[in-house]
Amino acid sequence: MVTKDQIVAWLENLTVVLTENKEYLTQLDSAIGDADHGINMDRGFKKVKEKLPSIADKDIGNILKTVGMTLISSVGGASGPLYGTFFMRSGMAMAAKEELNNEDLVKLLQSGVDGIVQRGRAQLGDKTMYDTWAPTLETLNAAFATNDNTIEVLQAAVNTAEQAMKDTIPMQAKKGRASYLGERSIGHQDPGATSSYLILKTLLDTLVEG
Amino acid sequence: MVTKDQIVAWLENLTVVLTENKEYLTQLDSAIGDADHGINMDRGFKKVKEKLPSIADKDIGNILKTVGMTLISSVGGASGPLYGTFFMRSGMAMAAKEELNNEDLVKLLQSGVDGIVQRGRAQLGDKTMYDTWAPTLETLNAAFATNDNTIEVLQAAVNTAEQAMKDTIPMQAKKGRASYLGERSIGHQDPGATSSYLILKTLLDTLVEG
Amino acid sequence: MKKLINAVDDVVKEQLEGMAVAHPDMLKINFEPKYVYRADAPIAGKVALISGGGSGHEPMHGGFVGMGMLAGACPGEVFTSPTPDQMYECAKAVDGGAGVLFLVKNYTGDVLNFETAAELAYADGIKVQNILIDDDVAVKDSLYTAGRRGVGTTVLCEKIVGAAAEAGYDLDQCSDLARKVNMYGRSMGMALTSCTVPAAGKPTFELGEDEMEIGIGIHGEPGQKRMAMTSVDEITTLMTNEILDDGPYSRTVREWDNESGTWVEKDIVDQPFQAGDEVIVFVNSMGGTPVSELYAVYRKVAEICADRGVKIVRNLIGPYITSLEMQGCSITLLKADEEILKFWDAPVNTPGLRWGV
Amino acid sequence: MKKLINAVDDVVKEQLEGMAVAHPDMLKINFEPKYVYRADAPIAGKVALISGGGSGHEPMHGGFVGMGMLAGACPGEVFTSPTPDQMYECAKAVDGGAGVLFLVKNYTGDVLNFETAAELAYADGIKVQNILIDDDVAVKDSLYTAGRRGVGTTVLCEKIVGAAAEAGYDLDQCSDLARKVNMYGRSMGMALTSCTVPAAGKPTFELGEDEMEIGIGIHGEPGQKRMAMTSVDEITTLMTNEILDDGPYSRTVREWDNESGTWVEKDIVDQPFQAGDEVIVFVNSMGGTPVSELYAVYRKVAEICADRGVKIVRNLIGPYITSLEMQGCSITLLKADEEILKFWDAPVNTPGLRWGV
Ligand SMILES: Nc1ncnc2c1ncn2[C@@H]1O[C@H](COP(=O)(O)OP(=O)(O)O)[C@@H](O)[C@H]1O
Ligand SMILES: Nc1ncnc2c1ncn2[C@@H]1O[C@H](COP(=O)(O)OP(=O)(O)O)[C@@H](O)[C@H]1O
Ligand SMILES: [Mg+2]
Ligand SMILES: [Mg+2]
Ligand SMILES: [Mg+2]
Ligand SMILES: [Mg+2]
Repeated sequence: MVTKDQIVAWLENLTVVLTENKEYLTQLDSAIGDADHGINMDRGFKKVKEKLPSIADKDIGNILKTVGMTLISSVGGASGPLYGTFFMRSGMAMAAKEELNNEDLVKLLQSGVDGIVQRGRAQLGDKTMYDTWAPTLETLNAAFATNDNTIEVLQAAVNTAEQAMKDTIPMQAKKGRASYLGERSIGHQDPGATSSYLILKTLLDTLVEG
Repeated sequence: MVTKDQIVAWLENLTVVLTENKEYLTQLDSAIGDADHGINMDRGFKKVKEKLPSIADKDIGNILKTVGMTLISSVGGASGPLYGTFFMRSGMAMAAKEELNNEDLVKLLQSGVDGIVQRGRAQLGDKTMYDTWAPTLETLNAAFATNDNTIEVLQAAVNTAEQAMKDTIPMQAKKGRASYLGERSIGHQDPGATSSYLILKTLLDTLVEG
Repeated sequence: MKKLINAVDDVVKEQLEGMAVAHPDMLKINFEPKYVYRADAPIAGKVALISGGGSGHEPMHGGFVGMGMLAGACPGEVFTSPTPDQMYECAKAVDGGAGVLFLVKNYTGDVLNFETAAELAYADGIKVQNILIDDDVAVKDSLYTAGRRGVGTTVLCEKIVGAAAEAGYDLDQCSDLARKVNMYGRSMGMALTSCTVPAAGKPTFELGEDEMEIGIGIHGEPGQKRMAMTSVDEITTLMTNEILDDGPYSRTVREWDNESGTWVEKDIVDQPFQAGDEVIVFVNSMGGTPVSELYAVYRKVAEICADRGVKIVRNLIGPYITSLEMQGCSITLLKADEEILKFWDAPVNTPGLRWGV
Repeated sequence: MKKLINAVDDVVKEQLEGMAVAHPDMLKINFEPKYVYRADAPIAGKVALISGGGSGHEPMHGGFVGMGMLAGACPGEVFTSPTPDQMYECAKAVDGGAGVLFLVKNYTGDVLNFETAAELAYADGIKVQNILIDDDVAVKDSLYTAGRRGVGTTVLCEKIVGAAAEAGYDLDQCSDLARKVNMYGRSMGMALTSCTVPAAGKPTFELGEDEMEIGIGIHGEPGQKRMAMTSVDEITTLMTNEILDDGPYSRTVREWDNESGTWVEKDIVDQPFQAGDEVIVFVNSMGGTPVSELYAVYRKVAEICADRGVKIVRNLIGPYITSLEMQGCSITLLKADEEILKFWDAPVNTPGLRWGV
C-alpha cells in the first residue's frame, strides 16, 4: 500500500529533484525550445512546496488536485496546463482516498496521462512527454498482471520510462515549440519527456526510501 | 626649390599613405576617441585625389586652398575643419606661387598650423595634432638658419615630429574627445598628432623621391 | 549575462512596477495575479480586448494597453505563457458588459492557458471569444507542427481591433475583424544573435560571427535554418519573397460558441498576396537592432513591393514585438482594406504606440 | 561585425533612402550634400530649427524632423560630425525668413563645423544662431576638457524648441528657450557593451562579462570609469545621484551676434536641482537595451526622485539618442517650468516622436 505520507513525500521530493534538474531541463529546452522548461517546473513545484503543509491533512485526491491547480496557476507555458491537468485528473480519480493499492496507482497515473492527451492532443511519436508515459503505462499494466510487488513493478516502469525518454532523441517533434524546428529537432531529448521520467523516478525513489 | 609637381605628388602620396594607415589611425582613435580618425582622413584624401587632376594646373596656393575646402566638406569631425583650415591657410600664404623656396616652405607650414590653433584653440600639451607641429616648426626654423639643404632640414623636422608624436603618449588630453577620458587618456598616442607626423613624413619622402 | 536587472526572479515584477509608475494616465497594474489594464476600465458597453503571453517582447503587450488598443494584457514569466488565473482576473476587471476578446498567439502554452481562461470567464457570465494569431510563414505546415506561430501581425491586430472596439464594434464584429487581420497578415523573422533569458543566464543558442538564423520566432529559439551571414538586401529579399510567395495556408482553429458554451472547430484558409494588393508593412526590431538598420530593411522591402505591384499604404518601423536584446528583425505584410485602414489610422494612446491624441 | 547593412560605405546613404521612402508625408531628403528636411519646408515667417551630428544615434536627428520639432537635420558619417556645406545647404532649404537656429551638441567637431556653417549662412543673408547642448555630468569641468558633451537633453530641447518655433517664437525667443532648456537639463550614461562602427568593423572597446562603463557619451567611446557590473538599482542610484548632486557648472560659449556679424562669448552657469523642482525624466536606451529594462531603470529613478522631493511631471522612455547597437542606458533630468511643459505637450509629428496629431 502507498500511504498518503508517501504521496506527500513524493511531492516534496519532487520539489528537490526539479530544483536539482532545473539547469538540465532548461538546457534540453534551449536546444529545441525556448530554454525555460526547468525554470517553469522549478517555479511550479516551489509553489507546491509552499502549499503542501496546509493541505497535507486532506485526502490524497484533494492533495493531488491542489497540486494540479497550483501548477496551472504558476507554471504557465505548455507544461503548466499539461502537468496541471495531469495532477487534477489523477486527483479526481483518487477522490477521498487515504492510501493506494497497486490498482489505484495505475489508475492515478493513467488518469493523469489521459488528461495530458485530452489537453494537448499529442500522439505517440510526436516527441512530447506523452512519449515517456505511453510505454511506461503499458509496462505498469503488464507487470502488475504477474507481480504485485509495487517497488519491483515501478522499477520496471522506471526502466521503460528511461528508455522511452531516450527514444525521443531520434524523433522529429510534431507538437509544441520543438515542432518549429522540423528536422532540426532530431537528435535532442525532449525536455517534457525528461521531466516526466523524473516524476516517475522520484515516485519510485520515495517508495524505496520507505 | 620645391616644384608644383612635387606639391601635387605630396598630396597624391598622402592619399596612399592615409589609406595605408587608415586602420592604424582608427585603432589609435578607438583607444581614446571614437574610432574614426583613420576613416575620416582616408575619406577626405580620397576626395582630394578625385579633385587633383582638375586643379593640377593651378598655382600652388590655389591647389592647397582647394584641398582645404575639399577636406572641410568631406571629412567632418574635429579633424575636418582643422586640417581643412591648415590647407586653406597655407594656400592663402602661397597665393600665386609656382614653386617654393625654403622660406616659403616654412611659411606654408607655419600658416597652416596658425590656422589649426585659431580654429581649435589648442595649447601645447593638450595632446592634439598641435603637439606634433609646435616643436617641429621650431626645428625647421632653427635648422634652416644654419643649413639650406631642404631635405636634410626636413629630415631633422621629421625626427622631431616623430618624437613629438610619441611625446603625446604620456600627456593627459585637454581638447577633443580624448579629454573626456581624463587620466585614462594617458598612455595612448594621439591620433591627430600621428596623422600630422604622417603628413610631414610624406612631404619629406616625396621630396627625396625627387 | 549583463542586463539592467536586479534579482532574476524579480525581473518581470519590477519592470511592471516601472511601467505602472511611468504611465498612470494610461494603465494600471495588478500584481497578484499579474495583469495590466486600462486606467479607465471597465468601459460600459464596449468590447474589451485582452492579449498576453510570455514577457520579453516589450512593448508588446503591456505597452499596448490604453485608449484605442488593448483593455488588458497578461504578462507571463519571460518567454513563458501566462496562467489562466491572470487572464480570468483581467477579464473580470475590464469587461464592460460587451464581452472580452482574447487575442492569442499560436503557441501550445498560450493556446492551452487562454482556452482555460475563456472557460473560466464564460462560467462567470462573461461573453468571450478567442482568436488565434498564426502568421509566421517560416512554419510551413500545420499538420506536422503546432502550426504557424503568432508574431508580427499580433501588434497590427491589437491596434486595429482595439480601435474597432473603441468605435463600438460588438464581440462578433471584433472577432470577425481580428480573424480577418490574422488571415491577411504574414510575417518572417531572422536573428543575428541569440538572446539570454534572465533565469537561464546564458544565451539560448550560439551563432558564429558569420552566421544568422532565418525563420526564427520571438522566443530566442533556433529558427528554420542557419545560413551564412549576408547583406541586408539579400536577407530582406529572402524574407520578403517568402512572405509574398507563400501559398494558401490551411488550419483548424478552435473558437468559443457563446450559445452552446463549447468550443467549435473551424477550418480556415488564407490566400496569398497578389499584385494590386494594398498593404501595411511592419519592419520590427527583435530588440537589439537599432532603428537605423530597420530603415535599410524597409528600403529593400519597398523596392520589392514596388517591383511586384504590391502597394504600401502605411508602415510601422521600430522595436514593437521583441525578443529581449536579440539582434535581428522581422517583416510583416498585412493586406489592408478600407475597414483595416480606417482602424489603423484611428487614434491610439498607449506607452508603445501613440497617435491622433 | 554582424549588422543589417550592405557595403559599409553606403550605410548612412541607404538608411536615409529607407527613411525617405518610409516617411514622405513628414520629410524629404537631399543627398548631395546630405540633409533631411520637413516635407512642408520652408514655412514662411517661422524659425527653422536645425540640428545634426554624426549618424548612429537614430532616431535622432533625422527621425525628429517634422511638424513641431526639427525643420532640418544634417547627418554625418557614423559618429563623425557633418560638414558645413550640409548645414549651409539645409539652412537655405528650410529658412522661411525668420532665421535658422542651429542646435549643436558640444563636441569639438560639431562645434567647429556648425560655426563655419553659421558664418556661411549669415553671409547669405540668413539670420542665424548657434545654441550649444552640453549636459553630460560625467564630464566634470570645462577648463581641462572640451567641456560637457551634448547628450540626452538634445532630444528634449529639439522637441520643446521645435514646438516653440511652430508656435511662432522668433529667433531670439527660440534661442533663449533652447539655452534655458540646456541649462535646466543634465544627463549621465552607461554601457554594458561597446558598439561597432561599420567602417571600423570591430567593437570600439572591449568590456569583460562582469564590467560596465559608467559616464559614457554617445559615440561608443570609453567612459568616465570602468566598474564591476552590478544591479540596475545600484547603477540607477549612482547615475541619478550624480545628476542630482551635481553642483553649478560654468563655461564660456560662443553665440552669434546678427547685428555685428561676429561671435560673442558668453559665460553661462547652471544651477543644481533642488527639492521642489518639477522635472521631465528621460530614460534612454543606447540602442541594444530593450525598453523592458528601461522600465526597471525608471522605477528606481522615480523612487529616488520621490525620496529627494523632486517631482516627475512627464517622462520619455525608449531608444531616442542611441549609439548604434550598444547596450546600456542614459538618464536625463530636465527641470520643467510652465513654458517648457507647454511646448513639451504641444503636438509633434515626426517618425521618432509623435503625439497630439
Ligand atoms: N501538445 C503537447 N502535448 C504534450 N506535451 C507537450 C505538448 N506540447 C508541448 N509539450 C511538452 O512540453 C514541453 C515543453 O514545456 P515548457 O518548455 O515548459 O513549455 P513551453 O514550450 O511553452 O516553453 C515539451 O518538451 C513537450 O514535452
Ligand atoms: N581643439 C583641437 N585642436 C587641435 N586638434 C584637435 C582639437 N580637438 C581634437 N583635435 C585633434 O583631432 C583628432 C581627432 O580627429 P577625428 O577623430 O577625426 O575627429 P573626432 O574627434 O571628431 O572624431 C585628435 O586626435 C586631435 O589630435
Ligand atoms: Mg519551453
Ligand atoms: Mg575620432
Ligand atoms: Mg516557454
Ligand atoms: Mg568622430
